Amino acid sequence: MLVKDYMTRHPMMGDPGMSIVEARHYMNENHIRHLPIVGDGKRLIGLVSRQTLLVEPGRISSLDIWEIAHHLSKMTVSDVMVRKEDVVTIDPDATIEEAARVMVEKKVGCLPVLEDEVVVGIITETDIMAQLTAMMATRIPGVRVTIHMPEVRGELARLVAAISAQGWGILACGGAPAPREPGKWEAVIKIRGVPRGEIVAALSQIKGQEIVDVRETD
Amino acid sequence: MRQARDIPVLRVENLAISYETRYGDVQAVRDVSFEIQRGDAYSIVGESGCGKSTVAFGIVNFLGRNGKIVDGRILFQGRDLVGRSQEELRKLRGDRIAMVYQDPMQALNPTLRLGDQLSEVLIVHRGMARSEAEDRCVHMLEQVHMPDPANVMQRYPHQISGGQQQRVVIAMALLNDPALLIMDEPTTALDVTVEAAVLDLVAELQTKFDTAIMYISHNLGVVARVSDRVGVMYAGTMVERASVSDIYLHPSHPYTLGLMHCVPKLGMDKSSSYLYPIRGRVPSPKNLPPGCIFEPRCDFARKICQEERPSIREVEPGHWSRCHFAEQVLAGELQPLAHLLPNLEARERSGEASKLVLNVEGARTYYDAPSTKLIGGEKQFVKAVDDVSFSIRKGQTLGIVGESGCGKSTLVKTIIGLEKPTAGTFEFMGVDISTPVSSRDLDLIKNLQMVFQNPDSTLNPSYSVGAQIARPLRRFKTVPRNDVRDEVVRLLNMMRLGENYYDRLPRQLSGGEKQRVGIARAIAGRPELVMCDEPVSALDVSVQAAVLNLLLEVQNEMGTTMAFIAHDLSVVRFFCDTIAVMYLGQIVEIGPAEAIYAPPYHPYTEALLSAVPIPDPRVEQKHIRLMGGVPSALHPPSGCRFHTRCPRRSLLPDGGAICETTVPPWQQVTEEHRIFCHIPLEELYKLEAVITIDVEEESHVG
Amino acid sequence: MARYILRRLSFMVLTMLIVSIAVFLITEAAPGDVARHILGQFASEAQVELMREQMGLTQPLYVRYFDWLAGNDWRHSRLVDMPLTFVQLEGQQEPQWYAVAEDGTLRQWRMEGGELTEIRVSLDGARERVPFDNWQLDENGEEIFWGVDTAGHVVLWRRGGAAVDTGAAAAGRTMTESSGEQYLPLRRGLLRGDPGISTRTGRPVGPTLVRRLRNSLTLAAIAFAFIMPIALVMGLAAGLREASLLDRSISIFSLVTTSVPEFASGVFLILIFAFWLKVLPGAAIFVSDIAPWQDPKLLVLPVLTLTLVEVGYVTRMARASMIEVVNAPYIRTAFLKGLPYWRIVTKHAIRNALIAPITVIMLHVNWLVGGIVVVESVFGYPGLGMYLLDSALFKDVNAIEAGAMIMVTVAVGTQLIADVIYTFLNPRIRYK
Amino acid sequence: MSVAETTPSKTSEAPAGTQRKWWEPLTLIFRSGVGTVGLVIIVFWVLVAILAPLIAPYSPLAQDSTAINQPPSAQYLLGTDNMGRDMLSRLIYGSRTILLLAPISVFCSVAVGTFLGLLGGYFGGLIDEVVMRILDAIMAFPTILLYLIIIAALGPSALNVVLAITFVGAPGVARLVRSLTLDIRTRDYIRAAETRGENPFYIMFFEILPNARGPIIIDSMLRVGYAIFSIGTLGFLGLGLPPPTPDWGGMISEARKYIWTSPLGVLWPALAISSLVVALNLFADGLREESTRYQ
Repeated sequence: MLVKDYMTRHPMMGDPGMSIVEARHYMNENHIRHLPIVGDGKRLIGLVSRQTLLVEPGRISSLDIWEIAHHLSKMTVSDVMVRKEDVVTIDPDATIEEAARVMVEKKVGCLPVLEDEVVVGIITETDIMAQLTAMMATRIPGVRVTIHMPEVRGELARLVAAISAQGWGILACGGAPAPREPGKWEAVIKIRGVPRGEIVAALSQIKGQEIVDVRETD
Repeated sequence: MRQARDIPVLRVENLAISYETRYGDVQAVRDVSFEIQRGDAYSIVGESGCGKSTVAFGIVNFLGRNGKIVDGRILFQGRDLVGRSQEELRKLRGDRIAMVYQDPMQALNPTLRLGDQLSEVLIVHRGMARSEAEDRCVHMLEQVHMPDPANVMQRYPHQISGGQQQRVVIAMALLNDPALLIMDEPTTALDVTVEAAVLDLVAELQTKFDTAIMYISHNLGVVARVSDRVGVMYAGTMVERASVSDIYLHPSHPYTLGLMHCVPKLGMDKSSSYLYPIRGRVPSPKNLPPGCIFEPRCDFARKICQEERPSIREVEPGHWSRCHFAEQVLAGELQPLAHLLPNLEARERSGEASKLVLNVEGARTYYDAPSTKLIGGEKQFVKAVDDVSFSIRKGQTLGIVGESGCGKSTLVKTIIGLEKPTAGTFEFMGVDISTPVSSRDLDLIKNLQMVFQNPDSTLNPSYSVGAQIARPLRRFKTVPRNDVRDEVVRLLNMMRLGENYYDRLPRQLSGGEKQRVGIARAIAGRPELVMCDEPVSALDVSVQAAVLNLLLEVQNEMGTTMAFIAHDLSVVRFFCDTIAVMYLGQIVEIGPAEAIYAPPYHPYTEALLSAVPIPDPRVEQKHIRLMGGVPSALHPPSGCRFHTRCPRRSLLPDGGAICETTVPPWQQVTEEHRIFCHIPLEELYKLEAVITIDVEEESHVG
Repeated sequence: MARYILRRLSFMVLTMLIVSIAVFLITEAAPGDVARHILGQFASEAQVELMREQMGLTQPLYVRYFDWLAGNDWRHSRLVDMPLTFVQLEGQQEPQWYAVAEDGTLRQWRMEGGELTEIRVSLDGARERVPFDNWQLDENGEEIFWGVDTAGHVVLWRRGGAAVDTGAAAAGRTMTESSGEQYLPLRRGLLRGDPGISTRTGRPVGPTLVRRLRNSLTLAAIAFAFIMPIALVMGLAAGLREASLLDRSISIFSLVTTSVPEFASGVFLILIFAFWLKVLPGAAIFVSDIAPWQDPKLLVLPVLTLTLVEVGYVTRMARASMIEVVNAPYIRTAFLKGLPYWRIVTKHAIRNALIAPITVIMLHVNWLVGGIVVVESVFGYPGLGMYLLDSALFKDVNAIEAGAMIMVTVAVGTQLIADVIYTFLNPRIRYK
Repeated sequence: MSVAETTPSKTSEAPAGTQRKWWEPLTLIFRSGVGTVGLVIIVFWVLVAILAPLIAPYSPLAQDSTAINQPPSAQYLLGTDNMGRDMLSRLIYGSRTILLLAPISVFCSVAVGTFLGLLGGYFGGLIDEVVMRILDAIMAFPTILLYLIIIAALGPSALNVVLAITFVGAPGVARLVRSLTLDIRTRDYIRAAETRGENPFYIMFFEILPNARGPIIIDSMLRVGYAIFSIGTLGFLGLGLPPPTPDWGGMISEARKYIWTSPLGVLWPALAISSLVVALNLFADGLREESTRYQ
C-alpha cells in the first residue's frame, strides 16, 4: 500500500502561463480542486487550488471595477499559485498512511507526488478515502460487525481465532482506539457469505468482547 | 472517486482536417470523434488512405505546411489542443504525448548515437545533466528488455536489428512517462515473431506506466490482440466505434462487417468456406458520394443511403455506428448478395490429381558473398536455399511460409529460372528445369509463370493493360494473331475487369485491379504451374479477398497447379492444400494444411502460430516467443539451424546438445506430413494446440 | 581505412597512367608537325628533319612515352660510357646534362669550328675547353664518338663529319647544333620530377608550371573560401524554408548565376565595375607570373566571377539535400520528441544535410578547374589554365601532359578527400 | 507521409477510361512561373534561329569598312564589330549555329550514354564494371581539359565540337541511365518479362527505357543548357567554330579586345548566350520541380 499504487497517474496539470480565468474554467469543467502547475518536463513549479484562484481582495482593493476586470484577465496562475518551496509533496514510495498523516498534519487536501522534481502523480483526500473504502471492502456484500475489546495484546487474535474456528474467511478487518471509551479498542470485521445470525451467535461467545454494531451491506 | 476519473486522457470531438492542394482544399478527415480513457488501448483501424494517420498527426499538430484542422476539438486531459501556441504544444510533445511510428530505421537519426538521441529527450524537457539522463535511458532500455543497454547507447541505429530499433523508439517515447502514447503501425515493418514480441512489450508497458495508448493499424489481427476499444475509419471518417469484441463479433456497420468477412479466419479453408470481398474502391476525398460514403460499395444500400448522409449514433450502449440500418445489421437481418461469391462449382479432380507437376530434390541456391578482404580470403556463400525437397501434384496448391530472409523467394526464383541453382534436381512435368530461363525452350517457359507481390510494380507503367496481357499471348502464340484481342478481353472478363480496361494505363488502376491484370498476364499462356509470390500481402484487406477468390476460380477452371508464398498464416491455411514452413533456407515442416496447424508441430511452426495475429478477440494463443534474431545465412548455425532460438530443446535429454552438432532427421508423421526435428514425435504430439478459440458464442459472422 | 586510401591512391596512379598514355596518343594522332610548327613555314625540309631528330620525334612512340615517363639517361649513358648527370652549376640559369668522368669532373662536348671540343668542369666549378681527341672505332673502323652536347642531347659525332647547313632557322631555339650524326634528347622522366621541355617556349616546363599552378591555386583558394560558406548558408537556409519567398529568391538567384557562362559573367562584371563604375581594374595587366598578390585589387573580379558561377551550384546542392533531410522521418521524430526548432536544425538536420553535398561539391572541383581556365582567359590571369590553353593550341605535348597530370591529381585527390570526409560524417559507411 | 496519404493519388486523379497523351506531362511547365519564362525565351530564340534570313538586316559576313566598332545606330541597330559586320545579324545567325549544334551534340551523348547505361545497369557484373570504370575515369578528368585535348588534337570544327561534347557528356548520361536501370530492373514487371523468356535487348529497350524517359528528358534539357554553355566557352577560348562563322562565344572573344572602346560589342553576345542558357535551365528546373511534385 504505497502512494505510487494509489495515486492518480498522469494527473491534469496546468502551466504557469495559464490565465486565472482559464484555470478556473478548466478546474470547474473537469471537477478538480487542485491543479499542479508544471514547466517543461512536468517539473513542479507550484500548485493552485480553487481557493487560491479566488484572488484576495487586498491585491485589487486599490483598483476600480474596470481595472479589476482588466487585471484579472491579465493575471496568470503563476501570480497566485503556491510556489514550489511551499507545496507539500510526497514521494511515490511513501506509504499511504504516511501520505494521510502528512495531509492531516499540514492540513492540505492534496499532495503532488514527485520523483526528481517531476510530477508523476497526485494523491488527494479522495484517493485515501477510496483506499479506506477498498480496505473495508465497502463494495462487497457481507456482514459488518463492530466489536469493542480491551486494548490488550492478543485480543484481536482471539477474535480472529474464533472466526477461523468456524471456518469462515475475513473479507476486511480494521481497528482503532474506540472513540469516547478510553482503554477500549474498536475492531471492525467484515465476513462474506455467512448469515447474520450465525455470526452474532458465534462472536458473542467471546469473553470480554462486545458486539456494538452489526449490519449487512450490499 | 479518484481525481477526474471520468475525464478521458484524450477526447476528440468532430475533428476535421483538410489539406490545401493545387486542386483546392481536400478534407482528409471529417467528423471524427472518440475518447481514450486513462490506461486504455484504443485502436483506430482502417485501410490505407482512410485518414487514420492524419488523425494521429493532427493530435500532435504535425500536419505539414498545407494541412490544418478546420473543425472540432482535441481535448487532451480536458484542455483543447487546437489553437494552442507552438511552444505550448512543443512542451507537450515528447513529454505528455509521445508517438511511435512505422519503420524504426527511418525514425532514428542515422548519424547520431542512440544514447544521444535518447538522452536529449530528458535533457531538453527536464533540463537533466547528461550523465544523469544517460543513466535514466539505460534504465529505460532495460525496461523495454533491450539486451546490453549500456552498449546500445554507444551504437548507431544501423548497428542494431529492426526489432531492437523499435524497442529503442518505444523507450524514447516512454522516457518522460507520457499520459498518451500514439503508435502508428509500429509493427508493420517487422516480421511476425518480432511483431509478437513488440506487442507483448507494449501491453506490459501499458499497465506498468498506466499510459493511454492510441494504436493505429490496418491489421485486424494486431488490433484484436492489443486493444480494449476500437474505432473503424473509412474514407476519412469514423464509421463505427465500440469495444473490441463488439467490433469483431457484432459489427453494426456494413463496412466493418465486410472487413470481417474479407479476412480468412485461421482454420478456414477454401473447400468449406468463402471470402466475401467488398466491391469497388474507396472514393477519393474530393469526390465523395452525396449520401452515405460507403453506399456505392454497400451490399445493403437502400434509397435513403444515396440521399442522406447518416451521422454516427449510439446503437447500443457504448456501440456507435454510422449506418441508417445499424440495428438490422447488428441483428444479422441483412445478408450479402450472392453474386459476389466465387464460382467454384466447376471443381473437378480427375485421376490426374496424383500426377507430379513439380518435383524438387536437394535444391540449393547459394549466392557469392562479397569478400571482406582486399585480396584472397575464402570465398563465402549466402546459403539462401539449402537442401530443400518437395513436390506438387497436379491441381494442388503448395504454400510456402516463413519470415523474411528464410529463402522462400529465392526458392521460387530458382524454380522459375531467374536464379541459378547450385545443386539439386528440379523436374517439371518430367523435364529438367535446373537451367536459367534464358536457355529454356518456349514451351517450358510458357508453362511456368509467376504472379508478383507488389501491385505498383507488377505492371509496366508505360503500356496499356491490353498490351501487357497481349504480350504473352503473342509470344507464346497461345491464340492466332487475329484472335489476340478477343482473348485479352476474355481474360479481362474472367478477371471481372471488363473490356473497357483494355486501353487503360496501370496508373489508372487501383492496387487490386493491377494485381488482377498481373494474374491475367500470368495465366494468358495457360501455364501448368503458377508461382504466386505474396500476391495479396500488399493489398488492403477488402481487396485481398477478391484477388484470392480470383486465383481460386482460375485454379478451378484451368486446373492450374500453384505455389503460393506468403507470410500470413491465415491466408496460406485458407488457400493451400499443402504447406511447407521454411527457416533459414530449409524446410522444417511440410504437410497437408490442416496437419500443420495442429500438433505435432515443429517447434518453429509452433512459435510462428503463437505469434500470428488473429483477427478474433476470442482466440487464445499460447505464449511462445523466440529469443534473438534470425542468424545470418552466411554462417548458418550447425546441426539444426533453429537450435539457437528453439524454445523446445528442453524436451530433449541434456538440453538438446544433439541439436548443435547433428542435422536433425526427417520424421514421418503421416505419408505426407514430415517434421525436421530431433525431438521424438511422441513428445511433439504432446504439445498443446497453440490456438484455441473460445467458441461459447458462435458468431454469426464466420 | 588506410587500406581503403591505399587502394584509392593506386587507382589514382592507374588513372594517371592511362590519362598520360591517352594524351600521348591523341597528340600523336593530331594532324600537323610540331617541328614545322616551331620552325615556321619557311624552314627547309632538312631543317625540319633535323629538328625532329633533335626533339626525338623520329623515335617510335612507345620509346618516347617511356623516355617521357621514366627518363632515358640511364639508357643512353651506356652509349657515352660514362654516368650522366643533370646539375645546375653556378652562373647558369638552368640545370644541364653532363657526363661524369672517372675523376669526378663533368664533361660536355661541342663542335666548334669543325672541331669537337671537350668542355671540362672541375669540382670547384672551373671550366676549361680542351680539343677533343678520344675517337673510338666502330665496327666499320670509322672514328666515332658518343657524347653529351650543351643542349641536353646524347650525340653521335663522326670524325670529319660535315656540319649540316642549318641556315637561319626561324625559331632556332633548340637548334644549337647540327654537327652530329644522331641526336638523342636526354630526359629524366616524369617519375623523377621532370616534365620535360616545352616545345612552345623551349624552356623546361617544370618551373613555369609551378609558378602558374601557384597563381591558379591562389585564385581557386580565395574563390573557394568565399563560395563554401556563402553557398552552404544560402542553400541550407533555403532548404529549411522550402517554398518560402526566401527559398524562391535564393533558388532563382542560384539558378541564374550558375547558368551564365563564366566568360559572359566576367564580361558583365568588367563592364559594370571597371568600365562604368571604374572602381576596379578590369583585366589583363598582369605583367609577370608573380603579379597577382602584389595588387589584390586585380584578384577581385576574377574571384567574383568564379564565385558567382560556382556559388549557385553548391547552393542548389545544399538546398536539395536540406529539403530531403527536413522531410526525413527522423526529423519528424525529433519534432515529436518536443525538441525546440533550433535544436532540431543544428543537431539533427545540418549534419545530415551536409553529407550529400560534400561529395558532390568535391566532384564539382572539375567544374571549378574549367571555370578557372575561362576566368584566367577572360582576365588574362597568368595561371595554369592559360598555360594549358596556350599549350594545347600549340600542341605542346610536354606542357599538356604535365598540366593534365596536375589536373587529374587534383580531381582524383579531391574525390578521395571527399570520400574520407563522407565516411566521417556518415557513420553508416565507416570503412573497416 | 500524412500529406502523401491524403493528397489525391494519380490513380484517383485520372478519370476512368480517358487516356492521357504522352505530351500532357509537358504541359505541367505552365504551372511553374519561372519555367514558363524559360520556355518563352527559348521559343523566342528558336523563332529567331528559324527566321534568321527573314529578320536579319544584313548578311552576318558582310563587312562595312566604313563602320568599324560602331555604337548602335539606326543603320546598325546594335552597332558593328571590329570588321564592320552588323552585330544584330551576327547575333541572329549565331543563334542558328548554337541551336543546331547543342541539340545535336546532346542527342549524340544521350544516345551513347543511354546505351552504355542500359548495358551496364541491366547486365551488371563484369560488363558493368568495365564500362563504369572507363566512364569514371573520363568523368574524373576535368571537362575543360578534355575539350582542350580533343579540340587541340582534332582541330576546331563543328563536327569536332559535337564529338567533344558527346564524349564529355555521355558518361554522365550513362551514369544516370544506369542508376535508373538499376532501380527499374528490380521491378516486378521486369521479372515478369524475364519469366516470359524475353530477349535482354527487348527488356532493355522496350521494358526499361520507356520508364526511364522522364528523367532522361529532363536531364537532356539541362544538358542542352550545358552544351550551349560549353559551345560558348569553346568559342570563347578559340576552340570552337573557325571564323568567320558567327558564333556567340567567338564574338565575345573577338569583341573583348575592343571592350574599352566599344563595350556594347561584348555585351550583346554575352547577353544572348546568358539568356538562352538561363532560359533552358529555368525550363528544365521548372519541369523537374513540377514533375516531382506530380509524382
